[in-house]
Amino acid sequence: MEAEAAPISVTQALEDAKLCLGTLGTLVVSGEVTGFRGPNARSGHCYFQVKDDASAMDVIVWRGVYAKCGIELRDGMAVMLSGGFDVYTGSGRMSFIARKIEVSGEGLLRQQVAALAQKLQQEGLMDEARKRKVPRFCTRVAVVTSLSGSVIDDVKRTLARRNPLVELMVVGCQVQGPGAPATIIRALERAAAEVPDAILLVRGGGSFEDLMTFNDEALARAVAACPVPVITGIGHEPDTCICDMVADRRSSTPTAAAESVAPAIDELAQLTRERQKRLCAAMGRSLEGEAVELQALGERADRAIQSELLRRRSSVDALASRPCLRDPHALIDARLTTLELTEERLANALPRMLKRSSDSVASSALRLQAASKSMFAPYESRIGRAAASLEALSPLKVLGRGYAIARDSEGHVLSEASQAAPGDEISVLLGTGTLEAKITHVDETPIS
Amino acid sequence: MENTEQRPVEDLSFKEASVELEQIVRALERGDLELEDALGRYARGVELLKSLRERLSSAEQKVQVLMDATAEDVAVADTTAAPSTAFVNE
Amino acid sequence: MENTEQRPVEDLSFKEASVELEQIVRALERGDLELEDALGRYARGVELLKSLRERLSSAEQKVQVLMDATAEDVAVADTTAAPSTAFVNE
Amino acid sequence: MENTEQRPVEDLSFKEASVELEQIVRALERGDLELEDALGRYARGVELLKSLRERLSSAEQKVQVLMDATAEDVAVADTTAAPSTAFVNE
Amino acid sequence: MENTEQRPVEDLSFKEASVELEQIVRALERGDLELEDALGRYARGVELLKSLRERLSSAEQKVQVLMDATAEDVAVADTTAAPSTAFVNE
Amino acid sequence: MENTEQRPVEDLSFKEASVELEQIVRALERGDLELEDALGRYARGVELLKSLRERLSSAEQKVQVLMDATAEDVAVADTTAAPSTAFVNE
Amino acid sequence: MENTEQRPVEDLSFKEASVELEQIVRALERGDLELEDALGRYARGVELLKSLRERLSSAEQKVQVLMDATAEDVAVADTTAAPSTAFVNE
Repeated sequence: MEAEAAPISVTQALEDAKLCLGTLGTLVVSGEVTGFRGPNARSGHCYFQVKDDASAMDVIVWRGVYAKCGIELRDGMAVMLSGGFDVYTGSGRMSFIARKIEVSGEGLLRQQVAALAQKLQQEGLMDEARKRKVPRFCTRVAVVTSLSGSVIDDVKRTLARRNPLVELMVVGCQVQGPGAPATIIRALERAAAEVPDAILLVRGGGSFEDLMTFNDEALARAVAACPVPVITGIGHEPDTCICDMVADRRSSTPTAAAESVAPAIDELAQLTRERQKRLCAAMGRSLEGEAVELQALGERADRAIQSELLRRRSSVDALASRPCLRDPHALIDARLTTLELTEERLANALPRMLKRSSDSVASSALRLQAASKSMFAPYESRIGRAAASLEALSPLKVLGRGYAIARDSEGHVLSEASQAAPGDEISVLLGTGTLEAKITHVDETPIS
Repeated sequence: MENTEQRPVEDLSFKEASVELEQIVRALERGDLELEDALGRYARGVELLKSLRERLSSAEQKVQVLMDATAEDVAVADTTAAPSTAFVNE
Repeated sequence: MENTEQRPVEDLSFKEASVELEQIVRALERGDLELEDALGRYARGVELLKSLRERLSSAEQKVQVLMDATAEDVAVADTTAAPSTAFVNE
Repeated sequence: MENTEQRPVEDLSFKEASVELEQIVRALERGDLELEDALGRYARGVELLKSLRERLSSAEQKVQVLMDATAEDVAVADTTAAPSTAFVNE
Repeated sequence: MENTEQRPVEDLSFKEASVELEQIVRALERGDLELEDALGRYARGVELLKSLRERLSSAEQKVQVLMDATAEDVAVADTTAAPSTAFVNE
Repeated sequence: MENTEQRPVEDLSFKEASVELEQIVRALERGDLELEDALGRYARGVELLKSLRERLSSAEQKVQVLMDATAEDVAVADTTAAPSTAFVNE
Repeated sequence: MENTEQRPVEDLSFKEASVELEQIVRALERGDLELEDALGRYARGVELLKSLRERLSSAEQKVQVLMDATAEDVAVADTTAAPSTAFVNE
């Protein structure tokens, strides 16, 4: 009715369109993904298109939604998108904002598998930490697979060639069909009861639907719960099933699984040879070490005893060379020298003494002789003197001058006349001779 | 040398013998053994080696089919397992 | 010389003999022995040394044999290059 | 001269004889001995010296014999150790 | 002259005789002896001297005999110990 | 003159005789003796002198004899100890 | 005059006689003697003098004899002690 509406701004126009698109409510659109380039590297949102035979439209899946859907989008994938249109006012571009993404057809199956996988992963069944280590050399291996078909023969042939030392136990089961997971679960239990080193769960390749048995949740849980390490070899690359994910090791094919349980026998032979070499070498070294030590000990012993002998010999030689042993004459010579000196002294001592004595005697003799000559002199002089004096003093000397001495008959000197009487005989001593006379007269008159 | 736990070589599996040999080799390689111990271990090593080499040279695959309770498989197993009956009977 | 405790050399283990030899050498090296004692010990030492050498020599022969065997094995393995049938056919 | 304690030279150990000889030499060197004592000691010293030298010579010969024997042993051991296939057949 | 204590010269040791001789010589050298005493001592001295000389002479002979014996020993040792002269001549 | 103490000359020692002679000589030299005393002493002196001379002469002869004997001894010693004259002649 | 004490001259010693003579001389020199006394003393003096002279003469003869004897001794000693005149003559 309003032929000429007033002009509105672009913004307004787009706001109006946005409102209108909002009234459409939630749409479920089925189509094929195209132009998918994965989530935006920066934002994590996905930008692509869905198309059918005639049309295409832009689709945006926000990061959160994409993460939740559990589907890996790729080109050609048939999907059902629930959501609504929106306009980006900046460019006026209309996009379908998907709030839910579902796979349709096989894609749906895959989505269910993916959901299961996600569930089990969240339960931790796929954690690497939970997985048991498969021995590098499994000597007893149980194979769980169909007894019909070539797979079991492939496994046997592979191990017979690679390592016949590996002992095989085969447990049959169905590998496809609705009842297959249950038989596999039983087979696993049977195999585990034998306590082998590992269980090979193998099957040949097939369609996605054929392999759906191995996406069974119960089986997956049985694999994860199996007390023996389980190695899967299901289908061919790049098929991956849930069992592969929860198994302790996943091989791409049954043959690869068989090969992975044990080293090749020539590898073992090589290893054994190497050990033999190492054994010899180690023992040889050990012996060599001992031999070196022994050699050293022997040499030390030889050196020690020789130096011992040398030491003793030189000490004995040193003793032997001491002058008193080497020249014992010295023992005597010293004494002899002393003795000879003494002898000389002895020989000299007595003659000296004799000479002294002899000298002294000789001197005494001389003196005695001298004395004999001089000894009389004092006597002679004394006598001489006395003789001279006596001579000079002789009372007879006066007689020479005429004096005389008269004595009576008795010899008495007469000094007075009265001493004599006439008739008496007297003797008169003269200077020379004597007169014998008789008194004739006595005159007593003094002379004067 | 822990003689007490030495088991006869023929009672050992290839792997056990192999492992024991490796241990012996390592012990010898450490070089801290008494000569007599070393000699004893060496002798054991030689014995193990001999056994291992014999086993290596005469190895034959052993296969055993374990019967499952599910009878339908058995019949199938018997027929399909034909090429490898040799081992089954061992 | 403690003759009383001297045991026959052949009754000694390699280690015992080694230890005794070492003691003898040290005693000789200390040089405070009587000559007669030193001589006696030296003689004992020579005896021990001889015994030890013989034992070593015998052990070396054993090792040598195995080493020779190893060398032969390797040679054979090298020529028959084929996977690992060499052992199987032996 | 302490005759009372003189033991026969052959009853003395090498060390005892050495010590006694050393004492004799010192006594002789002091030179304060009686001639008779000095002579006696000298005679004893000569006897001791002779005995010591004989013992040393004998000891040296013994050691030489032992050393020669040891050298021969080693030589013999070297030659006999050549071929050692015996073990291979074990 | 102390005649009372004069012991027979042959009962004196060499040293005792030497000491007595020295005393005699000194007494004589002092020259204060009675002639008779001096003569007696001199005679004693001569006797002592003679005895001492004889002893020395005899000692000399003994020593010579011992030395000759020793020299022979050494000579003998040298020839018999030919192989190991290395240390014999040291 | 102290006749009372005059001992026979032959009872006097050489020294006593010498001493007495000396006293006599001195007394005579002093010249204060009684003639009779002087005569007596002189006679005694002559007697003493004579005795002293005889004794000396006799002593000299004895000494000579001893010295000759010693010289002979040495000569004898020289000839018997011929090999070792070296020090005998020293 | 103390005649009472006059002893026979021959009983007097040479000295006593000398002394008496001396006294006589002095008494005579005094000149106060009675002639008779003087004569007596003089006579005694003469007697004494004679005796003294005789004694002296006799003594001199005796000494001469002794001296001659001594000289003879010396001569005799000289000839018998010929070999050892060296010190005798000194």
